[in-house]
Amino acid sequence: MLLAQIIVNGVLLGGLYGLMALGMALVWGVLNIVNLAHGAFVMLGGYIVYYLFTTLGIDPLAALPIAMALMFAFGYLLQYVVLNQIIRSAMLNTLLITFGLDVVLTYLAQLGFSADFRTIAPSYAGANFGLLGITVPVAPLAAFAIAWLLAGLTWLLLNRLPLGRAIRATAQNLVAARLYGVNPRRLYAVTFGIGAALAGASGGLYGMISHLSPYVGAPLTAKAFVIAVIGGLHNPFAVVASGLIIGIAESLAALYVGPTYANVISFGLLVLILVLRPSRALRAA
Amino acid sequence: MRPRFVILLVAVTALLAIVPIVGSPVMVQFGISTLLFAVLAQSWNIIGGFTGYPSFGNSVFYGLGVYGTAIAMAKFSLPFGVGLVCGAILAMLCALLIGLPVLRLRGQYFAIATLGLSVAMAAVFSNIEIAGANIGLILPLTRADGMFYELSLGLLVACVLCVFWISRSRFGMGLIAIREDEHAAASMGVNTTLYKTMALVLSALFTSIAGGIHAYFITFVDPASAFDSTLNVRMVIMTVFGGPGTVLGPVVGAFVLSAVYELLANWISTAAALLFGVVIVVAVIFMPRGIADLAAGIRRQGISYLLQNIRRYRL
Amino acid sequence: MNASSITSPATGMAPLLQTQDITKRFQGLVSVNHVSFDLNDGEILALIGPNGAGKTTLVNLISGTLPPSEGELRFQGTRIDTLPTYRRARLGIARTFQVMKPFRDLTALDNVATAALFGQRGGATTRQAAREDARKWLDFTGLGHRADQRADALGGPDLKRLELAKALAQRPKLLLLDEVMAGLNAVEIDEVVEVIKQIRDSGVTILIVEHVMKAVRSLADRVVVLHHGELIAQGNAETVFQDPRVVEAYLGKRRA
Amino acid sequence: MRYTLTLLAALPALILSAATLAQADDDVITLGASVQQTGQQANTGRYYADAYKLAIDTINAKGGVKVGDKSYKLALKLYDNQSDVNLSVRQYVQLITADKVNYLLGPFASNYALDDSSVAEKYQIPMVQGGGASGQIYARGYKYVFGTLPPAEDYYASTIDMMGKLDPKPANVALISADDSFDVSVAKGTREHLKSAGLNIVVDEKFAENNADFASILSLVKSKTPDVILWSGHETEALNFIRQMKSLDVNPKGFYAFTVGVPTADFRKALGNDANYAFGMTTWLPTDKLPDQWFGNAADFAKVYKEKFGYDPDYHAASAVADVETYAVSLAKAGSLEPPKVRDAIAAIEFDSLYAHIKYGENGQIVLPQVVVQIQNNELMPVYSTDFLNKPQYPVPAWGERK
Repeated sequence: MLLAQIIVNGVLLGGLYGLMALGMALVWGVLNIVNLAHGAFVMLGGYIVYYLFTTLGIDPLAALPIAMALMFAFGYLLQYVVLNQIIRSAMLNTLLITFGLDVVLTYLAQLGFSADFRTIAPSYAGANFGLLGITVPVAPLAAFAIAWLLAGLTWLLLNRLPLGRAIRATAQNLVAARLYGVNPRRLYAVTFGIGAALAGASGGLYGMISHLSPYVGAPLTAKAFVIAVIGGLHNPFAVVASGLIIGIAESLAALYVGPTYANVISFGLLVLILVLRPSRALRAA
Repeated sequence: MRPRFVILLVAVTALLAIVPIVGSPVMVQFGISTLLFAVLAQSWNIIGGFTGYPSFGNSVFYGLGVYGTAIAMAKFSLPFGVGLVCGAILAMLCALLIGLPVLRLRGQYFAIATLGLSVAMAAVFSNIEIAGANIGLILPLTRADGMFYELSLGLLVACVLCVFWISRSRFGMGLIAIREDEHAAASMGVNTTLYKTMALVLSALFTSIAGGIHAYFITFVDPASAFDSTLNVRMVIMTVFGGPGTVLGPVVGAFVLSAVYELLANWISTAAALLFGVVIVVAVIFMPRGIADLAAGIRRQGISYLLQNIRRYRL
Repeated sequence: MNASSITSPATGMAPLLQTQDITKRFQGLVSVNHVSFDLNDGEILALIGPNGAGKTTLVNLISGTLPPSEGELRFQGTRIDTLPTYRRARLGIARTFQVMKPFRDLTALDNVATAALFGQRGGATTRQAAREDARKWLDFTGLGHRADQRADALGGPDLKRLELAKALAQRPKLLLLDEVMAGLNAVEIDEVVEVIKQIRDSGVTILIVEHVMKAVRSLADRVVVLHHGELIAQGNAETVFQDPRVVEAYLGKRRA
Repeated sequence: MRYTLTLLAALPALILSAATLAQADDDVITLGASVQQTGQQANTGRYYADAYKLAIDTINAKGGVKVGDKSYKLALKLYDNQSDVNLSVRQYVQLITADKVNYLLGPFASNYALDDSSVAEKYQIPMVQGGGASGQIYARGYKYVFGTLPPAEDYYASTIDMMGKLDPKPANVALISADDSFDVSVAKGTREHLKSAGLNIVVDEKFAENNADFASILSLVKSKTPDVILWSGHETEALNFIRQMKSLDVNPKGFYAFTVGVPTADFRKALGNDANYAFGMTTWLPTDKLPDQWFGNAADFAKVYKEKFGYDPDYHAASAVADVETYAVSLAKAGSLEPPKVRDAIAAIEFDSLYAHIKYGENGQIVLPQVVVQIQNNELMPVYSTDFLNKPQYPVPAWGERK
């Protein structure tokens, strides 16, 4: 029974991890930007939902789309105004500039929101129900469902809409993208905006399950990074699924090896996959 | 290299060397940290700048240097010098062992794999008894900041000379060939596996000694500070800021960024982080090839160099 | 159908390179299928065939960029198919890449100087000496006037010349040229043909992969034809071009 | 071009040397500190920054400090270390050598105190710090370092003492701690206290610092049905722990207690009603039973503090005030500004402050009992120190049975 409970915990946690990685994988795969400020986007999304809930009384789940829209606008502008200026320079430079953005956003968040801890706590945040002797918490379950929903929407967007085809073409080749008659600057901005919106959604859910402070971003960036690598950068479902793998692996490791090894397990898994599947690694070279 | 330039470099080094005699303790303090950062950036430059492998495992070598020295001194009461050697050997062995599998990966995948190793290493050290587990290790207090300063300077000089040699040698040309195109390098006769591993081992050597010096200087080590992956991020940033794959770029990058950070922290205090971030963002936009290229570019074409950079790399 | 090893009819000496039943599969797809042929000391052998015939794969197998799935490679009588790429280069096998691989951040001179530092054993050991060698090879390939430009500033034809100069700077015994004439105009092709003849005359054995038939006719001592990974004909140029299977391979390709 | 490079390299050194002009005022005694005003630890660091300021202003308003027959005003030189340990070390050197402060106050957190106190010892300038409790700080034989937080090893001593007097008496304990230096010390001491009290440890787990997920540990705890959970870590983690306890419906039969968070207003606010019933500990409560020479008493202090900074002080702030007051008292006793004399005076003093009765032990660390506290109906209630102060809500009701 304990084992079953642990696996359920891992699956639910993994869904949220997967959602966090979704935006990062999209941006990485299409724009070749490893966005070190991704965790900061998650944090910002969390604060948007927090304030919508506490000041306007909008239910956090209903506030998610609003947060996503705001984060989309934010991401769009950031890419259009700043990141497009350097997008063609070396990969390390995009790493550097997003690191700088992370520092700036974190600082501004402390200025604007203070260093106080916040939680998004609607009445159902701590609720749970029993199922075959397993306790299923409601909020992570919602996060899990929303993760798959958004993965599905992202998949539809990329594979069924003209905009998505243009985005995927851009990932292959910039010249091809022009054939779709879309201005690549806008297209890049839209893609980055979608990435930011997905981060924003996961931030709202994260605030419901965990807590918010200006500093929650960095470890989440690292987590999203790992999952994006394991899941590959091109299939949203694979990204969420690899979130589940990490979630389950960490939960099991926490129980059977010791909680201090949870990180070792996820990163160890990552190194193992990379070394055993060098073909994939070489393709990215 | 022009003789006048050599003389200038020697003069600057000599000036730096007399800082503990003529300068204030604050400058010595700042100097130790900056010189060590320059060593870390320069070491990263060997594997990241010359060879083109963006390592995030250098914080592992740093941590091993810290712990090698700390364990030797705190647990076995060995002298500092022996501790440094222990740390260096530990780090170089580690570079050799992890280098062989991990150096098969390229680009971002190499980066993330090495990041994984650094996280794993921190967890290992926080669980082993001889490393003091999580409680950390305490080293004897020494009132010899001058010595730490001169050691750091000496290490930096050695490191820069080593990189200078690399930049002029067959070995270095091989590393650059690997960075530019690994297949072409191999088909040209470069033993890529050996060269990459050598580069990582050299990088580990200098990084770990810097770690050892810092451990004794700060007198307290624990896993969180020894295997801090943000330290690795700073190595990358300083190198990229200064100019990766150049001999003096990383050193200048480390000096400038440390000075900016320090001055901001002491003058405007709490807004320092904000400005630090802004400086980095602006630097990437206007000088994406680092200070080394900025200096050349400004001389060549004046201020229009900055705008040309944007035109060149924007979408 | 697969010709077995033939000793050189021209000289009677042991061949410089022997490929024996060499095969390469990619996840079930056979790219090179039991190919055997010899390359004699001092000759120019042209490797031709329609697109996708496996020519570049074969070059990759010889240079070591890819490991073979089956078969043997001998260079000067010793097995090399298990040696890593760099060891083969040290023995004296140099190549150019069809998809050019210049060192973009370096000047043309340093590109070639790097090659001079490595390549076959016994070359330059200092950067100074390597640069002197490099200048010589840049002049030889007609790139001397652009020696100090960065490779990423060079255009297509100049990059082809750079590839060639890099390969030559390795002082090879065997030179593998993978479509060095693609994209050149008629005048440039004639220049390159002359250069290749001079290289051969200096004693270098050459395997040339080429689509430009005019060049093949004027250069090749022998021709080997690949189709769908299989060797379908070999011999001197005139004979091979009249071979019905070869005609079919090319015409069939054209019809499709 | 390369000349420019070298000039750039030399520039920071020049700027720094210009920046380090010393200044010394005749009738001012300057206390120096570097604390976390931004970055990861800013949330707790602010207690120190604010309390130092308030204490110094208040002492000055009451006439300052009399040393020998001369009156001095106190001044504060404060740096923000941005939650960067290495920067804090350099800032302490700067405080001593460039800013020429007279004495030092401490940063927040044990790992900072460990490194920064080495600077104090190196330059033989006294440091009184109220932010680091790890025994490691005092295990090095330093002469110039004093601390107003009691040893980490004894944090749970009073809680375990209380467990012996509860009805029904708990028997099985789950011990959960973070893996950093301070919390490992807490866990080590707690294990010994539990053993001598004859209690069983049914779960003993360590979690990684900055961890946000406790689902596995909680599921394990749930399956072992302990009577009590004793938890040691950082505030954000405590917050996550409680939220996940609720969502996974984990209910120890007796109670659950935390080393941090519970006495902090911000923590209670973030959790709302879910904070109720949680046990915690504090070395300090804002009562009028703690008289103070400058503030009147602890309750008055808390009022002034809240008015001035807009949030309630907790033991961090009180401990920081005690650090400043330590200097005020010992300077008067020492009758001299010489650091060694002041150091000896600090080692010998004994006085009542709004924080506690201050007397430093042989190694420099204060010995104080922790008061067990519980959040009852959104209010912080002291429950037990050497005997019950208020009735605890015990046993704690299950999550489902709360209204």
